[in-house]
Amino acid sequence: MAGFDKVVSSYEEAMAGLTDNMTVVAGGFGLCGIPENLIAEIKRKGTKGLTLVSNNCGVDDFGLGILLPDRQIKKIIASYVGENAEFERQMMAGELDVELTPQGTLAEKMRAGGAGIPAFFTATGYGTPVAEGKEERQFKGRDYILEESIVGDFAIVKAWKADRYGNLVFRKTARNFNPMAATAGKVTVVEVEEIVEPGELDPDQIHTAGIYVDRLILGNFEKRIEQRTVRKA
Amino acid sequence: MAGFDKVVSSYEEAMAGLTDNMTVVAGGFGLCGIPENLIAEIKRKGTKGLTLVSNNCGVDDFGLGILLPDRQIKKIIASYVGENAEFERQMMAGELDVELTPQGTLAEKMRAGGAGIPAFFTATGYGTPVAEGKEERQFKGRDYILEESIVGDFAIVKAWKADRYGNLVFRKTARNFNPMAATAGKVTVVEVEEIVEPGELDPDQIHTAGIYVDRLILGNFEKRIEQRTVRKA
Amino acid sequence: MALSREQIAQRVAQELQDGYYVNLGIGIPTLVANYIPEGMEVMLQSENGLLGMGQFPTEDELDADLINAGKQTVTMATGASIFDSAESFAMIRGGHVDLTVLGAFEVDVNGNIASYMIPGKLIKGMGGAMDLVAGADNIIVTMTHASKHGVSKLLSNCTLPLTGKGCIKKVLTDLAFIEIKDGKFHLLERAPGISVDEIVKLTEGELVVTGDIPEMKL
Amino acid sequence: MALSREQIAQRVAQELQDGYYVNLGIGIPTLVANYIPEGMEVMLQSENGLLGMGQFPTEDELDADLINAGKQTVTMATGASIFDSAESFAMIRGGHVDLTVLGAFEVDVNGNIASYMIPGKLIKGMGGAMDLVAGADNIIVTMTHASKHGVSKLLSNCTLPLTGKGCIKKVLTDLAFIEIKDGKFHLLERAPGISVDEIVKLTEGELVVTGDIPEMKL
Repeated sequence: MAGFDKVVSSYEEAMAGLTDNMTVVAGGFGLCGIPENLIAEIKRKGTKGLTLVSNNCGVDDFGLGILLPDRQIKKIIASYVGENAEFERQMMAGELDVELTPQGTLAEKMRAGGAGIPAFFTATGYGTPVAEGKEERQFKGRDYILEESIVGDFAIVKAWKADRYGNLVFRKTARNFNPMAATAGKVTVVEVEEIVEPGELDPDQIHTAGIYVDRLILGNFEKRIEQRTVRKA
Repeated sequence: MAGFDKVVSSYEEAMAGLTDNMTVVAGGFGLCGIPENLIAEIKRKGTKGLTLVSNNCGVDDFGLGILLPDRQIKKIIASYVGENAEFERQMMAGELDVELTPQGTLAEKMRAGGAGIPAFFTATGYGTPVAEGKEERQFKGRDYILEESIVGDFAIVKAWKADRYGNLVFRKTARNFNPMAATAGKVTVVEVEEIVEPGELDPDQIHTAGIYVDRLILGNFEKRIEQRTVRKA
Repeated sequence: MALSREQIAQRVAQELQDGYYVNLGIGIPTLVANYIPEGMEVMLQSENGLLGMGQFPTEDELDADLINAGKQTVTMATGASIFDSAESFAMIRGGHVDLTVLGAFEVDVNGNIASYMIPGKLIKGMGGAMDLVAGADNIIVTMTHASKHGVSKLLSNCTLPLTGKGCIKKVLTDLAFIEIKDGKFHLLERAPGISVDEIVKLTEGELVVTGDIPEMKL
Repeated sequence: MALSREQIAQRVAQELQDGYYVNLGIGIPTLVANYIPEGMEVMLQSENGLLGMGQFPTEDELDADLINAGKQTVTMATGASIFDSAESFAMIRGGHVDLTVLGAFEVDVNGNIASYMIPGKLIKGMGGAMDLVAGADNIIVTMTHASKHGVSKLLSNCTLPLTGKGCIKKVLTDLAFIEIKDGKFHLLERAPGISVDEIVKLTEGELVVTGDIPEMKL
């Protein structure tokens, strides 16, 4: 299959071209729906000086947290960064630059980046530390701040199913930031649990169109659960 | 069923509360995916002085065009308004105020209205008549203009299927502006071809969540085709 | 006696209405789900992309792909829908959620709220809290009225970095139900057995007490 | 001889590459789909919300819910996807479409394009054209080089209201293939049998002619 076939056969190939000091936009919320094998490949490559854009930074030994011990992350743009001792140490020691961004603003910055919108106004963060250095303006008597969009050199994404053209379907709350991340990378790399032939996915039910996807790889996933809460049957 | 049941049984009830001089945001592209019976109900009610926000204005005897003979429309915000003789007459006579808006900007204005974003920058329209009176600004060396969002008093929407909670599924290109319109009405009214019970739609495959929908009605649709193009089998 | 966490949740639950879409923050707000009045339907929004959050899963139902904003495994209620984070916050920022309940460190008479950061201590981030307070019209803040050392959390001016400015109108503490308007706290109800004097003593910001203040009914 | 509409489309099709996502405007651009080189895969974006537009339907396939941006009934190609208008223009505005082909009334040496409005005549609107020219890096404008009365459409300055400013780099007319850079037109190719002189005569804006100008191969 030529043309639109996005499938690559190795993680090395999937992350080829990622070099030091690049910006990487990542999908996932906590450990749910994270591109765990693409992250592991970044660790293996040893790429350094990265700016990461992700809602969270994983835990000590899983997710983006595994990039901390070798100091691969220079800066992270995230909304919530608890649950990680090494992260805390590096941040307190000033070794890691953390730009805290409200979760909705972060999602919208990724979407805007992918959609060619350089900046938008939002009420979120007005009058708070988030507003520092940002333009403030009233519309219809309400106060807003101006937020700029984000585009990464790479976007790393976890989807559930894809066809070979890179049309993606996500599953349950593993969707989260993944569809926006997919639009916001100059190179977008996606790992999935299942790859089907073009035409097998219902066109009405595709969450992310293949036009955003540059490379696609079939992975095996641990899918670690961060807060295992159950009730008796 | 209490609480989240959005189903109403008459078109009169569906459009109750619509009064003169209100703003109505409508889904549809050409005659595809238009809320044809909700439009017919507005004609029946005889509501006047309306501002309509819709990509097009129908044709002489179908779609929003049927609101023209009784002069129900004061102003229309649209991207393309051909194919309608009475429209042309009213516009040329200065009886109808037409605000031409690029199609992508129009879609984004509706989305932003529903998403609590009062304004955004876009390159679309920079240096053209659309930019007149709008703020211009450079980001990373490129020129953009500031566009404000739209919220309507009512939004009228056509979906394919819904559950009683107002969770919506659209079909093929009849989706178009409908999902954005659904978010951009203070009161959102949706007509559909089929209503199912809550739980029957796959939560992963719902296009518009019921939270946006105030009223839901089961309709019969003519679905007129504007440009019938076929090939030999 | 001061309200327990469960009792705070119970009182908040009385503010629910049939057909409400509600976002419950982590901690006490989460407990509100246990006190939804019988016969009333409420749909819970979880900002990681789920409308219609159900109860915790059984071992058999456990699914790593289905969590709430607190990263706990959950299930979906009948009629639930799933969406991405941009859409989730479009819903929140656009004011489509009927009621938001969340915790705080401090609130003040101008409706300011501080809830995400204590300078000098570890900074974990605001998550979705800034979006929630900026987007919702109808917010209830749940918190203890004062610290263990008797330092009021209802202030003339918040001392901690703000989560949102001028956005809080209702506060339910372990001692009182308070409305914020015109730059003042207004005492609406007191916890059973708690006197107005006790509340006044533990409220640093200006507190208006008009007429007899009823006890909460739980 | 001046190119026919079909020949213009044929020459544009030579600019396609395997794996390109392409948006074809109404008119001549639509005809490009008929000349996609064999063995090459190209996916057509229709801005009303379809990526992977197929051919016209048979009577049996006819579906009122499936149209293109020209409001014609169409089908879907294998691997197509459907999305809403905001998403469709996110795709376009975000620069994700590889090639856009559209018609125009005028272009000028600064890459300005006028294509949607003739003052005094009926104003139908810009549809998606302003978004397409602002969002795409790679645009080919197809048009006749001059009016029937010999008035050039390749100008020093557009006279009609603009659709976009400084966004056009390639123009294919019935007489020539022209690149726009550094505030000038540059003649790349001429239609078979058309002389450089004829093109110069019908080009009002400054036209750079460097060396021998090859004839187009069709």
